[in-house]
Amino acid sequence: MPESLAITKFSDLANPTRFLGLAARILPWMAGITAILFALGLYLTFSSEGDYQQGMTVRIMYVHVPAAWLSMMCYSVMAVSAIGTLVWRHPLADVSHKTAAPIGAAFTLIALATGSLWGKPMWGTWWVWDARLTSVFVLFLMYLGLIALNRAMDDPGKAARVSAVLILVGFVNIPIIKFSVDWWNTLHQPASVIRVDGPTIDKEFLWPLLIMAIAFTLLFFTLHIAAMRNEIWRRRVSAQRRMAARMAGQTPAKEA
Amino acid sequence: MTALLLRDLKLSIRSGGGALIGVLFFMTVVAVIPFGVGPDLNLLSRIGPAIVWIGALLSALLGLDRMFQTDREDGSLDLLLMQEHPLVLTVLIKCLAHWLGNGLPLVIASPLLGLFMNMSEVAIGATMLTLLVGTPALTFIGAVGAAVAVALPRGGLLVSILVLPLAIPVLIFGVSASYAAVEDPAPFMPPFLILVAITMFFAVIGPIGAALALRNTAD
Amino acid sequence: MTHTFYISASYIVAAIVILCLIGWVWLDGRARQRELAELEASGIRRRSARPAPTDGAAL
Amino acid sequence: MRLTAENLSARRGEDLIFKDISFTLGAGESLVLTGRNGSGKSTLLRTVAGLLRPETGRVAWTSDGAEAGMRAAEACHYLGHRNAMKAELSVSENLAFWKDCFGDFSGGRGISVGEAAESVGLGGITHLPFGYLSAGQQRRMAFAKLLVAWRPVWILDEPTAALDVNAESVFTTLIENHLAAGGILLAATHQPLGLQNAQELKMTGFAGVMENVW
Repeated sequence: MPESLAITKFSDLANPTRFLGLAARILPWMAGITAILFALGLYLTFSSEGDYQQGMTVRIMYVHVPAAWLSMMCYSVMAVSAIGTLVWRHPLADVSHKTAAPIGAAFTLIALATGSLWGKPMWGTWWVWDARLTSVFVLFLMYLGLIALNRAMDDPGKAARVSAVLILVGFVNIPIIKFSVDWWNTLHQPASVIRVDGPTIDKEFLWPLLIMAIAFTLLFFTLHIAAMRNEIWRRRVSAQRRMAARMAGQTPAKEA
Repeated sequence: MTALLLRDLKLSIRSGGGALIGVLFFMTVVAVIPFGVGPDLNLLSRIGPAIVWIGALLSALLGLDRMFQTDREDGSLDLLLMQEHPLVLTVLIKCLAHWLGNGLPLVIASPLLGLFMNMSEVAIGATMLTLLVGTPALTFIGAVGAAVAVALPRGGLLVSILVLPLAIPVLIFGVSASYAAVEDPAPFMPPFLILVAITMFFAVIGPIGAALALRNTAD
Repeated sequence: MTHTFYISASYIVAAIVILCLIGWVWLDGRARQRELAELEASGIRRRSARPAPTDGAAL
Repeated sequence: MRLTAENLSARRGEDLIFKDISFTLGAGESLVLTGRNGSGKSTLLRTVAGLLRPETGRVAWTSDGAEAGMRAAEACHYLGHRNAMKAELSVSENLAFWKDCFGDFSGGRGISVGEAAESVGLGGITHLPFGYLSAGQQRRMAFAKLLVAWRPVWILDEPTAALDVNAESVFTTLIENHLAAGGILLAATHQPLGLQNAQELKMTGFAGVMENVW
C-alpha cells in the first residue's frame, strides 16, 4: 500500500485505521517523554525556595496553574473538533470531542481542588464566589453536562452533532474565565505568566512552572490520543456486533 | 431478588442511567443560589444546609418517575407482578436499587457543595449524615407516586406534585437536625431520631402503598 | 494546620485524579482490545480486513 | 394438573369485553383463541395471567403439589406484545435475570441460558446487547425466556407476530415439545400455529355495556 506518501495528508489522517496506526507508533514515545518531564518538573518543584509573600504554599501553583491552563485548552480542542464535526462532518472529530470531555473534566477538577487547597491558607476559606472561581466551576459543570449528553443518546453520530453545537455555544465561557481576573476586581491574583508585557513572575518559579505546564500538556495529548483509540475500538466492536446480529438472522434457524 | 437488585443497578449505571444526571442537577441547582442571593459568605453559610437539602430533594424527585415506567414500557412489570414473591418485597428491592443508583450519589456529592456554601466542617458532616438517613425516605415516598403515575402519559410532572407535599416532614427534620448540629442551644439527637423514624415508617408504608397501586393500575 | 499539609494534599489530590484517568484509559483500552479479540475468535471481521488481514485493520 | 376458568367476564373501561367464558385445560392440552382485532383475546389472556381483575368468575390452578388458594398466575408464563427484555443489557444478562427471577415451578426444570438461545436458533449471539437485535430476533429471544424456567402453563399473545415462516416452525416445534412434556398452552393468534388437536375458542368481542351497574 502506498501509504508513506499519503500519511502527510490531513485527509488521510481522517481514516480511523490510519489514525490507529499512527497512534500505536507515537503513543509510547509521548508517554515516555511525559514521564521524563514530570520527573524533572517535580524535582525542580521541590528543590525551589518558597515565595516571601505566600510561603511554601507557592508549590501548589506548579500543579494548579498547569491544570487550570489545560482545563481551558481542552475545551478549545473540543471547540475545534466541534467545528470539524459540524462543518466537515469528520468522524474523527466526533471521537475527539467526545473523548476530550472526561479528560477536561478531570483536569478542571484538579484545578478546582488545588485552588481550594491553596485558598484555605491564603484567604481563610475553601471557596469564594468570585468571577474566576465561579466561571471555572461553570466550565466543570459544562464538561459533566456534555458527558451526560453523550451517554444519554444511543446514536453516536447524532450525539456528536448535538454536543458539538453545545460546545460551540459554551465556548463563550472561555474568554470570560481568561479575563475575569482583569475585568472584575477579585481575590484571585491576575495572570503572571502569559502577559503582553512579558512574565512578571520570578525566574526561579518560572522554570519549574513551564516544565510542569509542558508535562501536563503532553499528558493531556497522550491521554486524549489513547482515549480516541479506545473510542474507535469501541465503535468497531459495536459495528461488528451489529453485523454479527444481522448475520445470525440470515443463517437458517436450527430445528429444536 | 438479588438478581433484580443487580439488574436495576446495572441499568442505572449503563448508558442513559439517571445517576450522573441527578448529581449534575444537584450541583447546578446549588450553584445558582449564590447568583441569586449574592456571594456573601456569611449569609451562604447560614442558609447552606437548607439549600443543600432542597437541592437534594429536587434532584431526588428528578429520577423518580422512571422507577416503574421503564419496566412497564417493555412489559417487565407484568412478569414481575405475576411472580410468587410478594410484590411488596419486589417494590422494596426496586426502591433500594433506585436509592443506591440515584440517592447515594447525592449524599456523596453533598460535602463538596457544603464547601461551596462555605459551611463549617461540622455542618457539612451533619448535613451529609441527615441526607444519608433522609434520602431513603424520599425514595420510598416517591415509589408510591411513581406507582400511581405509572400508567399516565407525562407522569413525571405529576409524580413531583404528588410527592413534594409528602416529603415536607423529611425536609423539616433533616434541615432542623443539620442546624441543631451547629447552633448551640438546640440538641441534635431529637430531630435526627425523628428523621430516622420517618424513614423507617415510610420504608414500611411506601412499598405497601406502591404495591397496592401497581396491582390496581394494571390494564 | 501547616502549609505542608495543604501542599501535600493538593499534590495527592492531583496524583489521584491523574492516576484514575490513566487507569480508566488503560483499562478501557484493554477491555476494548479483548472484545475485538473475542469477536475475531468467533469469526467476525471487518469487511475490509476479511480478504487479507493487515496489522492495522486487524487490531 | 388442571387450569380452570369459570364464568370469566372482564371489561375495559365501561365496556364489557366478554362474559361467562369457562374452560378447563389438562396436561398436554391447548386452547387457541381466534377472532378479529379488538375481540378481547388479549384481555382474556391478561385476565387468566392475573394481570386484570375479572369482573366475575375466577381462574384456578389445581394439581397434586399445589397449595390451596395459590394464584393461578404463578403457574404461568406470559408472553405479551412486549418482550420484557432490556435493550441496554446483553441477551444472556436478560435471560439469566429472568431465569433467576422466575425460578422453577414444581414438576419441571428450565434449561440453561445457552441452550435456550440455541433452541430458538440464535445460539451464537447471546453476548450482544439485546437492543442490537432485529425485531424478529428479539421476539425469538423473548420466547427463549419461556424455556429458561419451567412453568406448566404458557400464555402466548400473538407469539408469531414479526416472525418469518422459518422461525414460526421453530416456535411450533417448541410448543409441541412443551405439550408433550405435559404442559398447557393458551394462545391468541391471527396465523394458525399448525398445532394438532388444539381446541379453538372464537372470540366475538363486545358483550355489551355495563347496563346493570348504571
